[in-house]
Amino acid sequence: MVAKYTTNELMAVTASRLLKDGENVVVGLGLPQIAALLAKSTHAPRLNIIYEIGVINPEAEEMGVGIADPRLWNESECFTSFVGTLGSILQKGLIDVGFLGGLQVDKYGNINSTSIKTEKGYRHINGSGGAADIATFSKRLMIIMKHEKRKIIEKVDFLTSVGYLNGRNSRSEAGLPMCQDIKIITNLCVFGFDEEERSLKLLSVHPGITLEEVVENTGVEFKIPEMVKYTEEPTEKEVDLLRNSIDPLKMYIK
Amino acid sequence: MVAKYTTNELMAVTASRLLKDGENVVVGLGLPQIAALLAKSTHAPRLNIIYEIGVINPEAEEMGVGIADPRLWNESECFTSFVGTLGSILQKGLIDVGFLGGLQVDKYGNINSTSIKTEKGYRHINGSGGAADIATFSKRLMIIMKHEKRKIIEKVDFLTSVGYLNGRNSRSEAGLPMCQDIKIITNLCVFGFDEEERSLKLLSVHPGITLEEVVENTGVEFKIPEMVKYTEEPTEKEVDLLRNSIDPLKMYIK
Amino acid sequence: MSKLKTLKEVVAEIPDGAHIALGGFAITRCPVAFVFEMIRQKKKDLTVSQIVAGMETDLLVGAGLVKKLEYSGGSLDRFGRLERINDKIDKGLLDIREYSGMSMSMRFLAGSLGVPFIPTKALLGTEMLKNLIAKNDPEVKVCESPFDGDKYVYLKALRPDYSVIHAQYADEKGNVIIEGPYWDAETAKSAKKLIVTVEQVVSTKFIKKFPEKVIVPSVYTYAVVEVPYGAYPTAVYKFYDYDREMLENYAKVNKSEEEFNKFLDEYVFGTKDFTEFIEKVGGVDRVNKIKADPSYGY
Amino acid sequence: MSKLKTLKEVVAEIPDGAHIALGGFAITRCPVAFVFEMIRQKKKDLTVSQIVAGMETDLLVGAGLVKKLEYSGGSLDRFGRLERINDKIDKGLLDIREYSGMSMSMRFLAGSLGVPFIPTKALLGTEMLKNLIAKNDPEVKVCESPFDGDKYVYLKALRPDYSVIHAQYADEKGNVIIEGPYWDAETAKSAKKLIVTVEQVVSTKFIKKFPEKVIVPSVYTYAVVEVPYGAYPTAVYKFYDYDREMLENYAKVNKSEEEFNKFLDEYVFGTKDFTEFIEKVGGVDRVNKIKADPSYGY
Repeated sequence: MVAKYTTNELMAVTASRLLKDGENVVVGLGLPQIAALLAKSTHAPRLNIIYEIGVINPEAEEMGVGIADPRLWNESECFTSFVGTLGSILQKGLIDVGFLGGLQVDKYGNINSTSIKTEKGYRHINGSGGAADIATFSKRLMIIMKHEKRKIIEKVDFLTSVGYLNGRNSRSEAGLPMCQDIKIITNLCVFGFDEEERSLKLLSVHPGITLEEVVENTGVEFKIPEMVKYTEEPTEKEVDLLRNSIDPLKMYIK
Repeated sequence: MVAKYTTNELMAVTASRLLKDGENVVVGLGLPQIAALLAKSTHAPRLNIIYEIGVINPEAEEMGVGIADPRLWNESECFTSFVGTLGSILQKGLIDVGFLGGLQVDKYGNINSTSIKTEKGYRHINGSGGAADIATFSKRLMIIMKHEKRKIIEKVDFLTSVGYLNGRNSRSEAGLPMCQDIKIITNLCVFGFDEEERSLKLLSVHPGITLEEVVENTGVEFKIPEMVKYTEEPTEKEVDLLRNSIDPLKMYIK
Repeated sequence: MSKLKTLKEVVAEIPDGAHIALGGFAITRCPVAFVFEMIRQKKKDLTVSQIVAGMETDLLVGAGLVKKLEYSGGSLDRFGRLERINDKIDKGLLDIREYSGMSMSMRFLAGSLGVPFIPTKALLGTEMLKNLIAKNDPEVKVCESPFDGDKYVYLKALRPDYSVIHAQYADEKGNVIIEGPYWDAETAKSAKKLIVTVEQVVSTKFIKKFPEKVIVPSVYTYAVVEVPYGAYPTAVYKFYDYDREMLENYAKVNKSEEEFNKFLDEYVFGTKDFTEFIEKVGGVDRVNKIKADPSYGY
Repeated sequence: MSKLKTLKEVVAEIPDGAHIALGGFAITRCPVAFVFEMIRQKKKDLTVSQIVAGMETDLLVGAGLVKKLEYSGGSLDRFGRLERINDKIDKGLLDIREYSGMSMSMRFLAGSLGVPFIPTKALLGTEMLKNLIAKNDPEVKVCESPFDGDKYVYLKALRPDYSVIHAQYADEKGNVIIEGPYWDAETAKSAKKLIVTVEQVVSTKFIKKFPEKVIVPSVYTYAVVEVPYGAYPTAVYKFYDYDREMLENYAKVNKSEEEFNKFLDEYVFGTKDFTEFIEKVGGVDRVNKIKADPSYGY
C-alpha cells in the first residue's frame, strides 16, 4: 500500500531499494546512512555498512552528527583504521556500493565536494575525505543531492570524485577501475547515465513532479527517454520505519 | 663475584651484556631469548622484546618449544601480525638488535639457515623465517652458534641472511640499510668484524679456551688482535637467575 | 626511562618549521590541549599532515602557526565547517596540498612500514592530483607499474617529525590503548617522534589485560602526556561526549577572523594551561554533564 | 546467506591446480582438519603460499598435492623439521620459491590492500632473491625507486584463490575473532576466497562484544567451517595446547616417506572425517588432557 510521504522520505526509500542484500556499502552520514539502514531493516538484512573512520556494522540507537560521532559506533562488529576500511576493504574492490553527497555533480557523474567558484574567486567548503576514493573503487555509485540548477551542471567547479570523467571510455583510459553504474537521486527525479556516451539521462520523475520542472532546475542538458516513468512510491511500512525507528528525532528526514 | 658456570651460561651472559636498557630486540627461541630475558632481569629492565609471530614483551612463565608456543605469549603488551612486527617495527628501522642463530656463518657475517651442501647434494633444513629480514633491518646483529670448523667458514653454502655481504662497502652497494655492528658468540669465543674489510676478527676467548683451540675449530682465517682478551665471566647473580628463574627446566641452558 | 612528559615541555621542544601530523577526526579525539599549548608558545611555519582534519587543525591554522597543510578536507561534522582553514585557502595564505582520505592514509601507512612509497589507483583523474602535479609536489608521481604496465599514483612515504594523537590510555612506557575505531593508527606509527596525549596514564599491568587494544606498542612512542579532557570539546569514546554547546559556539566564531581571535584571547591566551581552560568553561560541573555512559561509550 | 559450510563441501569445490595460502605457523593454529580433507579428496597440482610453514603444509606436500611452494621456510619448532617438504626440495620434486618471512608478509599485505606491489629492501643480497631472479619469477623485480633512485625489491601483490586459516571464533556472517597474535591476518585478507575453520561458531551478539578482536571482518570471508579441534595436534591459544606426544610422533614419521605414508593411511585415509580422527587418537579423554587453562590460554 502506498503511503503519504515527504520528498526526503521518497529519496531515502528510492536509494534503499537500489541496495541488494549481502552487499557491502560505504556511506557517509545523512540520507545515505538513512537509506542503508532502511534497506537493512527491510529487504537487505545482511547489508554490510562500512564507515571510513574504522567502524563496521554498528547498531546506532541515535543518529549522531557525523561519522566521528561515537553514537554511530555503538555495537559495532569491528573496529579498524582508515587503512583497514578504505585502504583495504574499498581498495581491494570489496565495496559494491559507494554512497555520496556533494556540492555539485556534472553530466558525466563527476562530483565536487571541495570548492565552489564565485564571483570573488573560489570558496573552499570541505574536501574529499574518503569521497574521491569511494568514487574510484566502488563497483556502483549512488549520489544523493538537492536538485538545483547550479548544482547539476555541465562541468563541476572542482573535480573531487571521478564518475565517468569525460564520458565514454575516458575513466578507464585515465587508469581508474571500472564503475558499473552511477545513479543520482534528487528531490525531483532519478538520473542514470546512458551506456555509450556515459552522459546524464533521466530514469524516473518523482510523483507530482513534471518533466518541465526537472529540466528547469537542471543546469545541463540530459537525455530523456521516450516514455518517462514515475519513481515508485514508498510503502507504509517503509515510511513507518523511517519515522518511528530509523530517524525518530527527524535529524535527516523532514 | 665470579660464579661457576657452564659454557651455555657464559654464552647467554655474554650476549645479555651486549644489550642496553631501552633497546628494542627481535629474538628467536633458545639462547637469544634466554639472553634477552637475562638482560631484562638485570641491567636492562626496559628492553623491548619482539617476536615476529606478533607478540611484544610477554612474561612467559615457561619457556616453550618455539615462538609458536602459546607459553611464550603469556601476559603480552601487544598482539599484532607478522606485518605489525617485522613489516613495520623492524622495517621502519626501530630494532636495535637482531638476535639470530644459524647453520653456518661466514667470514663476512653472512648466515645460512636454509640448506647445507653435502656429498649427495643440497640438504634443505629450514629456511629464513624472519632471519633474513632481521639481518637486513636491525641496527646491530648478534649471532649465537656452536663453534665448529664446518660452521664458521669462508663462504656459506646458502646466503640466507646478509651480514657484511662481501665485506667493505658491498652491503650498502647492494642496497641494504647500514649495519652498525655484528658479533658472533660461540661456545669458544666472541668474534667481531674489523672496521675496514668487515671481515672476521677475534674479540675475546672464553676463559679456559686457548687461541689454538679457536683456530683449530674455525673453518676460515680470522684476524687476531695482538693482545687476546678473555671473555668476562658471569656473576653469581646472573647464573642464579638463569638457573632458577629464567630456564629452571634447563630447556636451553645446560 | 619513563616517557612521561608535561605538555609544556614536549611542546617547548618542537621547533618552528616542524612537520607535524595530527590525529583528530572532525569532532573526535582531536588533540585540542596540545594545539592550545602550541598556540600559547607561538610556534610558526609548521607543515601539518592529516587524513581528515578536525577542530584542532582549524585552531592551529586559524592562529597562524601553519605554513603548509596536506589533508583530504575536514569539517566539524554537522556543527559546521573548518572555516579558518577555508578562509586561508581562499585568500592564498596557506600552501595547500589536497589529497583524498585514503591516499593520505596510504602515505602514512608507507611511513609506518618504512617502505619508500605505495602505488595506488587513488587520486587518478581528480583535480587534487592535477593540482599536486601542477605544484610539482615531490610526494606524488604518476608511474606505470613494472608488473602490469598499468598507470598508478606512487605516493611517497610520509615521515612527519612529530605525530600527535589523543588516546584513552597509555602506560609510561608508551603502550597506547585506543578504544573504538583507530583511523589514526598509521598516522601515529609513521612519525619520527610520536607524542600521545591521553586521558589517563595506566600501569603496564592494565595494558597487559588488553593486548589486543594496544594499537600503538611502546616502540613507536616518544612521549606520553597525561591531559584529562585533552580533546575537549571534541569527544573521547568511553570517556566523554563532545560538548555540543561549545562546538556550536566554535562553529559560529570560526566564521570570522575577528571573532576567532577573540575566542583565542579568551580561551587560549586567557588561560595558562588546559586545566585552567577547563575550569574557565565550567570545570567539574561542565565535564560531568558530558561524561560517557559506560554502556554506550558516549 | 549464512556462510557456514561443511568441510567436505568447501574442500570439494576447490579445483586441482588451485593457488592456496595457509595460515598456520609451525605448531600453532595450523588448519590440519582442512588439510586432512584435502588429502582425502586427493586434490593435486596445488600452489601453496605461506609466511612460515607448519605441520599442515608438511602434510600437504608430503601427500603429494603440491606442485609449487612459496614460503620462508618453517619447522615443527623444537619437535623437528618439515622433512617431507625438505625431502621434496632435495629431490627436485617441488617447484620451490623461497622468500624471507617479511617479504612473504608484504606480498600478502599488498594483496589485502589491493595495491599492485610493495617496494622493500627485504631480500636484497640474499640467495633467495638470486634464485627467484634465476627462475624468472614474475612476482619479484629489482627496481630503482623513482623518488630516491635507491634499489628496492618490488614484490607483486599475492592474491591466492583461497586462503585457509584456523581461528578461535567466527559468526555465520564471517566475522573472525583471533585470540593472541595474528600473523595470518594479511594472509586471510589477501584471498579471492577466504575459508576459515573455527573452533566455535558464535552469535553476532558475541562478536559485537569484542569488536577489537575481529581481526577479519565479514566482508573478506567466503566460508566459515566449524571444526572443533580443527588444528589438533597443533595448539589453539585459549582452547588447547599442542599434543606433545602426537607431534613427537609426527616429527619421527615425517623423516621417512614410508613411515609418513603409513601415518596418512592410518590417520587420514583410515578415518572418514576429522571427528573420527579425534576419536581414533583417544577422543574426549585425549583432548581433555590438552585443554587450555583459562588464565594462561595454553
